[in-house]
Amino acid sequence: MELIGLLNYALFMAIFIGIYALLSLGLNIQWGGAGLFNAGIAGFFAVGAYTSAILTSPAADGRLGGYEMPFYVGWAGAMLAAALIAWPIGKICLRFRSDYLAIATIGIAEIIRLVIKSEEALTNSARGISSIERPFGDLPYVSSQAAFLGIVLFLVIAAYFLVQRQFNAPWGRMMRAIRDNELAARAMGKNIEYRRLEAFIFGSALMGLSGAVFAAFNRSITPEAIDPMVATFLVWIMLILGGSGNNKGAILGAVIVWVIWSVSEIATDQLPHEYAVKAKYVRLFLIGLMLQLVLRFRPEGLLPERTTGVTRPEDEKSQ
Amino acid sequence: MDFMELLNFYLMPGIVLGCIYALGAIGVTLIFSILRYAHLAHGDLATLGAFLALAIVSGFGVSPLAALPVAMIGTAVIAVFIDKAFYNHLRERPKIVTVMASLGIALMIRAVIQVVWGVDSESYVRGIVRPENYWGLRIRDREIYTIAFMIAVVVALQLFLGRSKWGKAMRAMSDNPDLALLSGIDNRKVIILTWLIAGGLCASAGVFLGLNTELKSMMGWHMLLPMFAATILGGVGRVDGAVLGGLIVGVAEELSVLVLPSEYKTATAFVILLLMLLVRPTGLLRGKVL
Amino acid sequence: MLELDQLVKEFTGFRAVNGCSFTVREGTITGLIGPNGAGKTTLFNLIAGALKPTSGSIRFNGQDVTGLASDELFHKGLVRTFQIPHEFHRLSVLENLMMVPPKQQGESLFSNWFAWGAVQRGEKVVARKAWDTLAFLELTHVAHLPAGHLSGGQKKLLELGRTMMTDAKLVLLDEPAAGVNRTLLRQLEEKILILNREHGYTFILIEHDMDMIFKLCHPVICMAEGSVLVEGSFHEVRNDRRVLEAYLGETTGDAA
Amino acid sequence: KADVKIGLLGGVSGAISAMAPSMLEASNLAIKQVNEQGGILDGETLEGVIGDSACNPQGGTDAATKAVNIEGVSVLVGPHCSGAVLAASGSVSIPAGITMITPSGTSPEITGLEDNDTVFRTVSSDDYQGRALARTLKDAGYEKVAVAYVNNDYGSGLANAFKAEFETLGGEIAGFAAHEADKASYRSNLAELADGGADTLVLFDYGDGTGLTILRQALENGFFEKFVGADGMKSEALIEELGPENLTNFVTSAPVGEKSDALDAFNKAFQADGGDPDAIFVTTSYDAAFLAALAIEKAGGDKAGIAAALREVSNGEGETILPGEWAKAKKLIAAGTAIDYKGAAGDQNFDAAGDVPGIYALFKVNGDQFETMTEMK
Amino acid sequence: MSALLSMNEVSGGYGDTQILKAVSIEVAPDEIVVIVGPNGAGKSTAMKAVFGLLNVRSGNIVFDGDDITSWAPNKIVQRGICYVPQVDNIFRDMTIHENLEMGAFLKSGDLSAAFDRVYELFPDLKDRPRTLAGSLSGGQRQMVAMGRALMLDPKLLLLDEPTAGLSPKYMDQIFQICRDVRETGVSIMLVEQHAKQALAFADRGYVLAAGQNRHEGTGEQLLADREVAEMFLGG
Ligand SMILES: Nc1ncnc2c1ncn2[C@@H]1O[C@H](COP(=O)(O)OP(=O)(O)OP(=O)(O)O)[C@@H](O)[C@H]1O
Ligand SMILES: Nc1ncnc2c1ncn2[C@@H]1O[C@H](COP(=O)(O)OP(=O)(O)OP(=O)(O)O)[C@@H](O)[C@H]1O
Ligand SMILES: [Mg+2]
Ligand SMILES: [Mg+2]
Repeated sequence: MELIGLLNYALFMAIFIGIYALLSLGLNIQWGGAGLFNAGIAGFFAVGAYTSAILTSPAADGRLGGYEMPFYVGWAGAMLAAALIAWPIGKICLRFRSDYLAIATIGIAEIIRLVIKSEEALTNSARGISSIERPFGDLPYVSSQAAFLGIVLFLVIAAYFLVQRQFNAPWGRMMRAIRDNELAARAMGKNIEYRRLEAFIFGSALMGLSGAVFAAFNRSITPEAIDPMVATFLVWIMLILGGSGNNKGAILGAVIVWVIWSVSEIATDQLPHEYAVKAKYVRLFLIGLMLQLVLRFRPEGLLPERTTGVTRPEDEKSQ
Repeated sequence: MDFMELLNFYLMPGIVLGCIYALGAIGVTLIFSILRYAHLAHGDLATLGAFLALAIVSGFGVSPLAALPVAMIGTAVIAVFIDKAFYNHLRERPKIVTVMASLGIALMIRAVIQVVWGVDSESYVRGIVRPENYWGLRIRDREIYTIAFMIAVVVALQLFLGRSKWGKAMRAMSDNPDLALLSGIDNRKVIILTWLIAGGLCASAGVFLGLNTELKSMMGWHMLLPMFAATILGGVGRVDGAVLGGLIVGVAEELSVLVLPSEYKTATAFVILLLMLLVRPTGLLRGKVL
Repeated sequence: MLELDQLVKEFTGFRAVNGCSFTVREGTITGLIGPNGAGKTTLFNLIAGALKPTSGSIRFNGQDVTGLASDELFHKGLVRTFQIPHEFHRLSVLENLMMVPPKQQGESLFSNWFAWGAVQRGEKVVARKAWDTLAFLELTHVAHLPAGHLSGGQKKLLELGRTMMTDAKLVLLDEPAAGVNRTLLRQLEEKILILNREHGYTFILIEHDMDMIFKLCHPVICMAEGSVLVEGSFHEVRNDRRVLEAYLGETTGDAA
Repeated sequence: KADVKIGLLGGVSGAISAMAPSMLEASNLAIKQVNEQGGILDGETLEGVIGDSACNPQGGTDAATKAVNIEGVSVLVGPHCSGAVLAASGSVSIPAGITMITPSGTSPEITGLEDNDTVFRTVSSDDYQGRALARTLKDAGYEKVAVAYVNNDYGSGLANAFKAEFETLGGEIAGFAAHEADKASYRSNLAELADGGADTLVLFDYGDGTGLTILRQALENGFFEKFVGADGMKSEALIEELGPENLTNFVTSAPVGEKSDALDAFNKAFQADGGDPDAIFVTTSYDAAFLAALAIEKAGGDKAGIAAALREVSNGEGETILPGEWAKAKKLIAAGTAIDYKGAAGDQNFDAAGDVPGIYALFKVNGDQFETMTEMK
Repeated sequence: MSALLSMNEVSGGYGDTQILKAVSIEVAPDEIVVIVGPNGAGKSTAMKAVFGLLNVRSGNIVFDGDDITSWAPNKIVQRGICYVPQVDNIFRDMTIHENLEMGAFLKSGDLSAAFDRVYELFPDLKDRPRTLAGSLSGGQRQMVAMGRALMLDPKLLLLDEPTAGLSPKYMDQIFQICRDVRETGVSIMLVEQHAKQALAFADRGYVLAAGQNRHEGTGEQLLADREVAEMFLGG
C-alpha cells in the first residue's frame, strides 16, 4: 500500500516534471538558443491548453467548443495555435533588445490571460473548461497514470532529441553567433529576423504542447493555472538552474525544482497547521535563498552551456 | 460627463497613481541604465518600505509622513545590503542572471513580510478620509502630499544627476563601467549611491501607495509591471521620462474604463507599452537604445 | 562592378557622406583614404547595407542594390570587415570562421532532423577550410579560445579571416592593418594579392597605412568631408596638394 | 494502531490565504472531537493531513496526489478554490476513486463534473447565493443597483446569477462590470458604475482584499449610498480598517447554519476551541470534515464505499446527529441504525450532483462585529 | 636613475590562463617607452597588469616608490597614472565635453585650463563639444580617449595603440603630442604597431613575444637589430 502510493506519487511527479520539461526545453530554444527573453511563457502555455480543451471537450452552453476530437488532434492543434500566436508576436517584438522583449512578452501574456478570463464565449471565462479528454483516462488509476507518463516521456524525449540536434548543428552555432553580435551576423549573411522567428515559434509550439498535456492530465483548465508565478517564473528558474543553452540542463532543472518544491512541502506539511501556514512563507523564502546560492556558486547552471561548441577529433587532425 | 467629474474621478486618481508609479519607475530606470538589469524585486522592496513605515506608525504613534523618511532610509540601507549580499558577485555574469536573482529576492522579501506582518490588509490610518472641496476640485491632503513629494524628488534628482560630480559619475558608469573605473571613479560607491537613491524612492512609492489605499503583502508586486511600463515609455535612463511614463500609465489606466471593459484595465499599461515599443522604442524622451 | 551615384547619408543635422560617386572595376583593389571622419566607414556601411542612404543609388553587378539589407548583399557576394572588430565573442575562434559560409545545410531545422548525415559531411568541409584559414593567420593556437579573449590585433585578423571563408566577389576591408603587427601585415598583403589575382576577388580597402596602400591599391580614392576629393594612381593622389594638407600632413609629405 | 487519515487541502498560500487558517481550524475541530470521543473505526486515531493547494490547479493536483498516494488518506476535504477542485478531482480523486468534499469550491462548474458520484460539497454553488441575494434585496425594496465583481470564478459566478435573478424579478441593473484584483485605484471604475444612476452598489469581492479597497474608495468619494456584499465581503478586516461608523449602510450575505441546534452546538464548541464561529466558511469546513469521518465509519474504512456511505449518513432519513455527537453516531452506526447528520451550515442533504442548497443570512455591522439581520430564502 | 615605474618579473593572466611570464619593464621619469611585439604577445595585458586589472601571480609593480601591485584602479589613477585602453575607450553616450570631464573626475576646482590644453591638441574636438562620442569616427574617438587621459595631468600615461586608425597626419601629431607631453614632465609608456615610427622617437623600447621579454634597448638599437626588424617590424 505504502509502496504503491509512493510509486503513484512518483508517477505523478514524473508527469509534472515532464510537463515542465517541455516548457523548459521550449524556453531553452528561445533563450538558450536564440537569446530571446520570453517572459510570457504562461501565455503560450495557456493558448495551448485552451486550444486543446476547446477541440477535445464535449459541448457546453455558451462557449465555443464541443468538437470532441481525439487528444492527438487537440495537442497538434495546441502546438499550431501557439505557433500561430507566436508568429505575429514575434514579428512585432523580436526587434527589441532582450529586456524589452521580456517586458513586451509579459504584457502579451497578461493580455492573453485577461482575454481568457473575460471572454466567456471563447473560454467560458473564469470558470474554465472541464471534462477534457485524457488519453488512457478510462484505465484504472495507476495504469492510467503510467500510460499517461509514457506519452509524456515520449514527448519529452522526442523534443529533447530534436532540440539537441538543432543545437549541435550549424543552426545552433549560427544562433549563438546571432546572440553574440547581431550586426556581424547580419553582415555574414544570416537572416536574423527569420532565424529568431523560427526559434521563437518552435519554442512557443513546445510550450503550447505542454499546456495541452497539462489540461489533458487535469481534465480541466482554469485561468488560475496560467498564473505567471507558476507558469513563467518557475520555468525560468528551472532553466537557469539547470543551465541555459544545455538541453540536459533544462530537463535536470525541471526535475530538481519540482522535486524540491514538492518535497519541501511534504516537510512543512508535517508541522502543526498554525505553523504550517507560516511555514509556507518560510518555504518560499528558502526557495528564493536556494536560487541565490545556486546563482552564487553555479551561476551558469548545474550543467553549463558549452560555450566553445563542438569540435570533433577529426577536425583536430585535419589541420 | 462634465469636466469636473472627469477631473475628480478619472484624472486626479490617475495622476496620484501616476506619481506613485513614477517614484518606483525612477528607481527602476536608474538601475536599468546604471547597473543594466531589470530589477524585479523593486515592487516588493516598495512593499517592504511601506510596512517599515507601518511598523513605525504603529510602534511610535507618529503620522505616516513622519515615518516616511525613516522608512526611506531603512529601505535604502536594506537595498544596499541586498546588493552587497546577492547581486554584487554576479556583476561579471550575463545580466539575466541578476534578473533571476532579483526575482528570488522578490520572493524572499515577500516571504519576510508575510511572516512578520501576515497577509491581511492593513492601513496607516483607520477609517476613511473624505476629500476637501476646492472650487469643485475634490482632493485629499494625502494626495497633495503625494504629488508634491514626487515633484520635489524629481527636481532634486535632476539637479543632482545633471550638475553634481557623482551624478555624472553615475551616468559614466552606466555608459562604460570599465572605463569609469579607469577614470578613477570608484564603481562601488556609484553602485551604493544608486541603490540608496533607488531604495529610498522605492520605499516612498510603497508608503504613498499604502497611504492612498491599503497595505498588502502583494501590493508592490502588482505595481511592478506598471512601473516597468512607465520606465520604458519614458525612455530608459531618463528620470523625467520615468515621471512622464508613470503619469501616462496611471492616467491611462483610469481612463481606460471609459473605452474598454473594466476587466481589461490592467492591460492598459501593456497596450500603451507595446504601442510605444512599436512606434518609438527609445521612449517618449529619447532614452538609451539598449 | 560597383557604381555609386551621388550617395548621401545624413545623420541628425550632419552629412557624413555628401554626394559621393565613383565606380569600382572588377578585379581591382581600390584604396580608400581620407582624414578621420571623412565618411569612409559610413560609406562602407551604406554599400554593405548596414545603413540606408538618405539619397543616391548603389549598383552592384548591374543590379540596383540600394537599401538592401546586409544579409541579402552577402548572398550576392559582398562581404565586409569592421573597423572596430565585431567578433562573436562567445564562439570559439574556429566557430567564428565556421559560421560564415552561406547556405550550410545544417542551418535548416529540417535537415538537422532528417538529413543528419549530409549535415555532418558539410561540417567537415567547412571545418577544413576554417583550419586552413587559421593556419594562415597564425591563429591556430587560439582556435578553441572564445573569440572575446583574443587580443585587439588578433580580432582584426579574425575579421579578415571571415572574408576568406566565402566565395566573395567584392570584399570591403575597413582598416585591416590597424593594430596588426607589421611582419604579419606583409603576409596579409601577399594573401590579399593572391585572392585578387588568382581568385578574382575585388577589394575596396580603407587604410591609413601608406605602405599598404602603395603596395596594393590601384586606383586610390581620397575622400574628405563626405565626398571624393581626388581619384587616381597612388602617386597622383599622394602628391596632390589638397591630400597632403588634409590627410597626410606636412611632415610625411616632405619626407616622401 | 494505524491512523486513519483525511486530507485537508487548504488554500494556505495564494488568493484566499487569509481565510484558510480558520477554515482549517474548523475542520480540525471535527477531527479532535472524533478522537476525543473514542476515535474512528476500532478506536483508531483520525488524523488530518494538511496540504497546500495554493488556490491554483498545479498546487491542487500536487497536494491531492500527495495526500492520496503518500499519506493514503481516505477522504479529501478541500481543496478550497474551485480551479484546484476541478483539476484535483479530474486528475487525482476521481481516477483514484477517493471521495472529495470541498467546503468552499463554489463554482457552478463543479456541479456538472462526471465524477462517479465522488465529488461533493458542503457549500452551495454560487448560483444559489447569487439568486438568494437577488430575491432578498428585491424584497427589501432595492430596485436599481450597480454590480461590481472581481473577475474570477467566484465573482463572476455570483454576479451572473444575481443579475439573472434580479432582472427576472423586475429589478434594474444599472451598471455591471468586472474588475481585476489588486489595482491601486478603482475610482474610475466606480465613477463609471455610478453613472448608471443606481444608489446601491452590489460588490462581489473579498473584504480583506480588493473589496476593501473598492469599498473604501466608494465611501471616501461619495459614490453610492448603500452597499451590499456577499460572503467574501463578510470580513473582520473591513470593520477594522474602515471603522463601523462608516459601514452603517453596508449589508452582506453569507452562508449560515439555519438558526438551529446544530449551529449552536458548533458555535459553542468552536468558541471553546478558540475559533471565531463567524469567520467565513468555517461551518462548511467543519461539516465537511465531520461528514467525512461519519462516512469512513459507516463504510467501515473501505475507501471505495465512502461515497455511498456519505450519502447514507446525510440523506435526511434516520436518527439525527448534530455537530460534535460523534460518540452517539458511532454507537448507532455500529448498531446498524440509519443516521442523518444535520450540519452547522445546514442539513447537508446532497442532491444528485453532490451539491447542497445553501442557507444564507443578511448581516449588518454592529459595533465591531457582524450581526444577522434577516434570514434569506 | 631610479625608475618611475618598474614591473619586476610580473607573471599573471586572466583566470587560469597564464599570459605574462616574468615580464620586466621599466620607465624612467621623463621617458617615452615603446612596447612592440606580435599580436597576442601580451602587450595590452602588461598594461592592464600595471593598472590592477589582472591577476598578478608573482612579481611586483612599483610606481614612484609605492608597491602598487593589485591596487584598485581608482587609487592608481589618484596616484598619477592614466590609461587609455586599446578598445572601448570612450563613454559613447556622453558628449565629447563630458568625456573629458570624466577624465578629470578626481580633480576638483577649475578645469578650464585642462580643457583648453586638450582642445588645443585636438582642434577637431573643439568644434563640436556637444556631440555624442559614440557617433564619432574611429580616429576621432581615439582623440577623445587621449584627451580624457590627459585631463588629469598624470605622471605616467599608458597608451595602448593610440595611433591605430588615425590618419598619417594625426599619427605624426600624436607622436608629437607624446613628445610635448613628455616635455611637461609626464612619462609615457605606449604600445605601438607602427613600430618603426614609434621606435624612432621613443627613448627606449621593449619587444615582447609570447608573454616574455625578448629584446630591449634604445629606439635606435632596436631599429638597427636585424632580427627584431625581421621578426617584429615587418622587415
Ligand atoms: N550614427 C551616427 N550618428 C551621427 N554621426 C555619425 C554617425 N556615424 C558617423 N557619424 C559621423 O560621420 C562622420 C564620418 O564618420 P566615419 O566613421 O565614416 O569616418 P571615417 O572616414 O571612417 O573615419 P576614420 O578614418 O577615423 O575611421 C564622423 O564625423 C562621425 O562623427
Ligand atoms: N580576457 C581574456 N581572457 C583570456 N585570455 C585573454 C583575454 N584577453 C586576452 N587574452 C589572451 O592573452 C593574450 C595576450 O593578449 P594581449 O591583448 O595582451 O595581446 P597584445 O600583445 O596586446 O596583442 P595586440 O597587438 O593584438 O593587441 C592573447 O593570446 C589573448 O588571446
Ligand atoms: Mg572609419
Ligand atoms: Mg593589444
